[in-house]
Amino acid sequence: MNSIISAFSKGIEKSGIDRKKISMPSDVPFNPDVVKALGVDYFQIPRGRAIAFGTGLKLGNPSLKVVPVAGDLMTLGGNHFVHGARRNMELLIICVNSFVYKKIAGKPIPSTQSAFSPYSTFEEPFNFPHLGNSCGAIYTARWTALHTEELADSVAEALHKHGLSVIEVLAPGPNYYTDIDSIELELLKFYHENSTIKNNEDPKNVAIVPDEKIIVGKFTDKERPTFIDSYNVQHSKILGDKFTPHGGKNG
Amino acid sequence: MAEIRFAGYGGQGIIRSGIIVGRAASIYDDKFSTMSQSFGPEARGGACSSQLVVSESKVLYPYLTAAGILVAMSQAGYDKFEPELSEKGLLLYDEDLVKPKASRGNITPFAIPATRFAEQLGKKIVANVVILGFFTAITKVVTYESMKKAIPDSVPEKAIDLNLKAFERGYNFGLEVLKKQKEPQ
Amino acid sequence: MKAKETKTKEIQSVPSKKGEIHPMENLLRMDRMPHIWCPSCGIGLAVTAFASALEKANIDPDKISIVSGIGCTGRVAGYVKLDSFHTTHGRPIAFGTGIRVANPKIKVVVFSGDGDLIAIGGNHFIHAARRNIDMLVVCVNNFIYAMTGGQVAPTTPLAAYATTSPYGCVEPPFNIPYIADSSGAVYVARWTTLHIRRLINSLAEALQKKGFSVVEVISPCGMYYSRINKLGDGLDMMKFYHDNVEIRHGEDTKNLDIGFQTKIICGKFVDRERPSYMERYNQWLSGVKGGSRDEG
Amino acid sequence: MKADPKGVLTGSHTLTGNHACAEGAFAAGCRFLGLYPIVPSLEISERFLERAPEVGATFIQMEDEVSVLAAVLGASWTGKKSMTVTSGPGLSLMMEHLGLGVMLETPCVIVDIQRAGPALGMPGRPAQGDMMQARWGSHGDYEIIALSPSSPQEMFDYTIKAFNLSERYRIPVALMSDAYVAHLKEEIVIPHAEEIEIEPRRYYKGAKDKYLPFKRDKDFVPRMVNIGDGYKFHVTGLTHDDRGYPVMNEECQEYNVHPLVWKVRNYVDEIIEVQEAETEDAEVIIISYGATSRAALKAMEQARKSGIKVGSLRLVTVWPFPEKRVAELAKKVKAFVVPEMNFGQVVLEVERCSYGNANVIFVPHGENGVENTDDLLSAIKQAGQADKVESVIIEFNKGV
Amino acid sequence: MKFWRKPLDLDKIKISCGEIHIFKDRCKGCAFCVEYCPKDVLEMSEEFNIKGYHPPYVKNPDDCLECHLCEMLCPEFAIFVTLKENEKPANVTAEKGRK
Amino acid sequence: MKASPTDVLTGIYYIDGDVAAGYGALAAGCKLVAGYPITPSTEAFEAMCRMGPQVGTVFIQMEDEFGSISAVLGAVWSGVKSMTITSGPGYSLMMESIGFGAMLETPFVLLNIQRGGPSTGVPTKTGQADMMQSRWGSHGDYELIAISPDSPQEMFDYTIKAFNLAEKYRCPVMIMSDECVGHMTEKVVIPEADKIEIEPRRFYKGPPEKYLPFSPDPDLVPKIAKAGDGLGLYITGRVHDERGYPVKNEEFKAKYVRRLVDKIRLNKDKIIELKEESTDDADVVVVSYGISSRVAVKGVEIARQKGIKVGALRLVTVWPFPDEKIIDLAKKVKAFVVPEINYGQIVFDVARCCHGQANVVLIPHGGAGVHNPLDISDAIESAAKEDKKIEGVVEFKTRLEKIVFERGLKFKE
Repeated sequence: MNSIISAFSKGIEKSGIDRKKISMPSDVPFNPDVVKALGVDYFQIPRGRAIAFGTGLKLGNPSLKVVPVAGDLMTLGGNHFVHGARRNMELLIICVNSFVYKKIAGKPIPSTQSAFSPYSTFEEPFNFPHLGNSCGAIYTARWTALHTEELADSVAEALHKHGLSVIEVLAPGPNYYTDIDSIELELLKFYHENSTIKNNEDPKNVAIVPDEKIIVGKFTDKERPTFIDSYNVQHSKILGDKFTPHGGKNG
Repeated sequence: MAEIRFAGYGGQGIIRSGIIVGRAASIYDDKFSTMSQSFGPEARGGACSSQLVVSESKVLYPYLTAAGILVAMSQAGYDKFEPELSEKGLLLYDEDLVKPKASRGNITPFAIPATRFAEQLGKKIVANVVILGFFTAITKVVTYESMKKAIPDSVPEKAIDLNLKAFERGYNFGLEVLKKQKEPQ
Repeated sequence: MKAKETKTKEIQSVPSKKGEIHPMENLLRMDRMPHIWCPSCGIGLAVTAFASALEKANIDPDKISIVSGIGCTGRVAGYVKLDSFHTTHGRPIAFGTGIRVANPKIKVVVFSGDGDLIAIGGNHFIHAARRNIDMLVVCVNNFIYAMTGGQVAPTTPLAAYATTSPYGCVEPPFNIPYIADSSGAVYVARWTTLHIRRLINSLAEALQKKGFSVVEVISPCGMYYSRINKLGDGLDMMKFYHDNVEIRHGEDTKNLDIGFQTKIICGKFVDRERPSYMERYNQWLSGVKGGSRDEG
Repeated sequence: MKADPKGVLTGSHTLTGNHACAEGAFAAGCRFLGLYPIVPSLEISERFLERAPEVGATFIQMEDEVSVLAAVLGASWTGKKSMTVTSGPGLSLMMEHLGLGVMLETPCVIVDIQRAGPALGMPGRPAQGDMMQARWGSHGDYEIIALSPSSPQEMFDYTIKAFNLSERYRIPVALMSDAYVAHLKEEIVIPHAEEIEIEPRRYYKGAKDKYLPFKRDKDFVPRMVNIGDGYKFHVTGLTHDDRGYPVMNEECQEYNVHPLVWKVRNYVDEIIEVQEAETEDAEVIIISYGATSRAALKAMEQARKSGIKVGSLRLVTVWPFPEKRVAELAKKVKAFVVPEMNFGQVVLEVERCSYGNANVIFVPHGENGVENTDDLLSAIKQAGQADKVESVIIEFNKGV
Repeated sequence: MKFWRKPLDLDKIKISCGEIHIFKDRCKGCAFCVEYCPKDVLEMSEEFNIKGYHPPYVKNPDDCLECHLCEMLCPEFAIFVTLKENEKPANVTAEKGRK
Repeated sequence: MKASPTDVLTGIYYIDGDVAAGYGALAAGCKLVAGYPITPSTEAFEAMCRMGPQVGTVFIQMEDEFGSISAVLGAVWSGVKSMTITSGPGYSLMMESIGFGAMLETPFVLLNIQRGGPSTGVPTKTGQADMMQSRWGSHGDYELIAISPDSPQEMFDYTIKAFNLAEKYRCPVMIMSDECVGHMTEKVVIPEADKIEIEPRRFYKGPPEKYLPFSPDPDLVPKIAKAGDGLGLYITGRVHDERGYPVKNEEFKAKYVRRLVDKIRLNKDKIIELKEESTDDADVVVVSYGISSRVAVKGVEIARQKGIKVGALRLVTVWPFPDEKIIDLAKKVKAFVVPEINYGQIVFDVARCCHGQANVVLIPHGGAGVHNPLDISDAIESAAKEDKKIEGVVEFKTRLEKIVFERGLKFKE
């Protein structure tokens, strides 16, 4: 988790965006000191609601950069994710994907502490970038927690995108309101060793399959009008002068 | 105090009828009026009715205790609400859509081919306004002038003329009916 | 109303004169007719298609359970004479999952609308597809929330009007087959209510499929969607389907977006095999204890 | 009916409250668990999953708590006794389907391991802040049964009781435990299967085409059938008549919903279980439930030693609330002392049912740990000294 | 039925002939059956049914070929088709093609 | 502070309660409305969608009720006033986030147009059975404010009041209306903007490094901030200290969660609004709220004609409950009669505060309609005649109950 945060911080640095304008609604508990170091506004939200909360933040004040961090996003918050992507709300979603895989590249992997994963052991996980892409996300990428440089670049790039961007980060993470105890280095290393970078791969093909290497990289990068843009355009068209545009691309 | 029920099926503008009369009464006639609606889940074709209480003082009980006037635009509406019409009540109905039973008590029935008139005017949808004209002439719960002011508030701008025409048609027909009724006596 | 000029007033119909009943009646709850759907609504057609498909697929009606949510289409469960559940808004898939997992002998059919399944139930939809729960989802898409009076739905095309988008919809709609495909559904098809024979065939095929099957049925809403958008009534919508539908089997699901009054691509898009939830479950179970359950 | 031996792990075991709950469920015949993991209820699911294959039970981990309860209701209609386990935030998400369960009169058990709230609160820390929520949390009118165990043995026993009540009255039953009891490890004794009484499901047995899903017996409880048995029934969350068909008018609302309340309110005497200790001569009675009743008993002993006549009334069934018993006792005693791990919930009921005959002293308990009886003892002393009945709840506050 | 080319065994082909049953009070007047009947057998009437809609009536009962499309396209389950016992030889109807 | 003239749609209208509430929210300066359509509250959301863009209020129809309320919470923390609109089933879904809002001391307004329940119940008809839910529906301990208007004009007025209370006490405020009021169309007068008093948000204005998001003022309410001001907010739904940092200590919990309930309990007198009528010399007092209170007046009139001394107490704010008022009245009157469109909710609180000094009669009603005024007058009459003290709530047997259960229900709608 710490490596993600430092990569994220580096990403903000690279993007040149004012930290004060960044809000992070998250269902992952962050240490207050970490937040202080990041210099952002942080909200710990009930599980799964980070994106919906972020939607409110962004709509209330379009000049904010909202970065929802989602721990077990794809369970409780799946709906907010697909709809956020459809609307193209301008959010950068960091999805910390920490579910327990049984096998990767044919090898059993060290298990995390929790006996539960967000999915039962015999279930197949989502192909997350593909799902995001199919709902309309304009930027999808996947990295592991050890691809810090790439992750930072991705964050910097995505922070400048107008629309819903999603970066999936594979990392052992906390679930269920428990605290972060330690990061299992072993697992991290394992992820790193068993992944291969394939930028611009069709998201259709990047499912995490038990016997194959994890494909990481940037998969989608396109343009679409954001919710606020189309809101303004459509209402100006119909209402004309009666309508005052709301926010706009950069607030 | 007048307690009025408009009954028909969804899509006939039953609720809008209630709103128009209520608006005429409370905004232009300066009385108190409360309109409440009841409808089934279906948008069209379901039983639909609106209840309107017009009073000189604040309306406390928002529903009808005994309907004094029933405006029936469907057989189902008539069958359902005729029994609650008070003995001295007035019954207004569309003669093509409602086949009334033998009248009871001192209920006075008044018939109008509202839907047919509306179809003649070009739009079946204004049948309710035709019947509102008829209603105004017969019941005098609201004044003709107030109704003429209330209708344009409640319909899209393009349709104002047609609606006013429909209203006149119903109103005049109502006056005729009243005249005819008086003649034999 | 399409009253044509004719002198004939007497209706030359032969209603049940030989004691015959409508062929659907043994599958429908006739004591609840007439149903609540508006004139020229397409949901009745979807029900007809489903009932016909049930006969065609030759499935024991006792072993089918139909679950609906809230909304116009949500009422389907109440009219079909099967073990039927009218549940809460958005949750029929979750409810059906419980039925299916607890008793794998029951085939679950979820019959509901776009707002129910894709808006509030979106999460259950994608997760059930991912798990590949063995059920057939019939999603009747009329582009709007009709039961509550015409609010914008996640399927309402861009710039279309609805009561909660009084100046035109600002959100792009979902491409339901695409999202079903990307979440892992094994059978995905889309038809309009006009393509009734193909719809029946497709539903019959999907009923026999093992795994999460989705059939999207584009249906006219003659009361709200077409009225607010000035598209005429249900019949005009049907005519529109007639003129603007293109059938392309096996089309890549990403090309299936529907715009406002644009071409609609219909067909069967996905038909694949994936181990279903119960298969994986049993596999896991056999690994644990040796014994395995029967897959219904 | 006796329990199915397959699920009964007869013998003496040392188990946590959570594990005992899972064993109780198996013994009661529960064969379906819908779950979504949440601290501090995890161990119940873990135990259930571990033992499910040998017992022949099924489970599913759903995507959220909303769908969990939906799945449990669906499973219950297939004939399997079903339950779910959760904690505060999860229970909040289940509120919608709690209402559906009531409306469809579907037997199921919801185990809530309470933790400190509101919102995320303090995961893993015990509290009793969901008591009112269990009773009033869903929209619309209904009655519900809630039990509150105070030890692992009771977790086992009352899980079985919860299932029995659930089948008997066709109603969701909440087992309101807390993180303290859930994680407490004690010895429990699981009897032989034939010693465990199980309430069978009340099935309809008549002609298939005559089945009416909501035709009530004399005790207002309708009979059930299973999906797939060919009854072709329809049920709906809308207000419905005996056939299960929606009828949406005032009369049917009365016809449908009033019995939902009656079927519990008219049978409170059968449902309610309280445990009394030394109430005969008591001047002060501690009313408690769940984990706090352990402290209550301890405080009672200590107070008795120092010469105060204290008794204890322990609510096993918190809902329906034992109005009559509290009213009777109120006439005999000076005061009730109510320790709760919240800021005043069940104490309001005690106040209501004492009809101005006794003081009600509320002790927001648990700030110093559940087993600490200091506050409670001081409150009892204070209660013993009062000479007139106050018209409000007296809140015990250390500072004062 | 109109044939592109007269089949050789035309006199042997028998065309099924349907009888249409309408529950007029179920009808909500959507006109799907009228619009999509391949043989224009049906037409909307002027009469109001109990709900105030114009139901269809069978204008050309002899043209029905028992294709069941009206039955399938009726959202109200208000119309269905049965097979008439006397099947007509094809050549009788061959002349009466769709206009 | 006065309302902004651009937000206020001054004029005389003939609109229903839903729409009036929507206009009220706009007048109160609500700048974001997030909703999900549910009968019978849709008209309010539709009205705001229609008028919102013209007064600079953004609307968004979220994917579900979880989304709506989360977006509202987010919007509040971004610095704007915000509300959501729902009805029974949607309200149940929002329970988790209502507790979250209370924990974060987020000022927002929720309009609940109650309908017949439980579950899907009777969507198009009225009910008052979510009253206890509004107080107790979320897990854990919290307090909030609930208001119950009884006419479209009040829907307008009290929506503004709701926003003002929310800002003043930094807590969720529920407008617990019902279908009958929501769909009741009456004349509504919207005054000029300078006649509308608006409570400004209590923003923190000191130096950023000194800001403590949960450090209370003397009235126990802390100052609020907004995201993006460089305050480095750390806001969590866990039990937190003044800084907002999570704590794991029971004592802290006692201190901070306690303040959540105390800030309402101790400010009760300022929050509660009641309407009393001839309670001074009354033998029987009718306690009611929302639409029932309007219908009750009719019953009271009938009872008065029979010479019974009957007063009426209307709870405009239902939560916090006016304990003291009932305790005082209980000493003076013979009985309370409580008509509610449910099978007993608020009546239990009335009974609680009576302390056995007055009898309590509940007139139940399952919903899908309002009380028959004759039931109310009969209940008043029999309560006035009763000389015995009765423990517990007496349930009055209504005409409807007799009809339904004595004649039996026919299987036809």
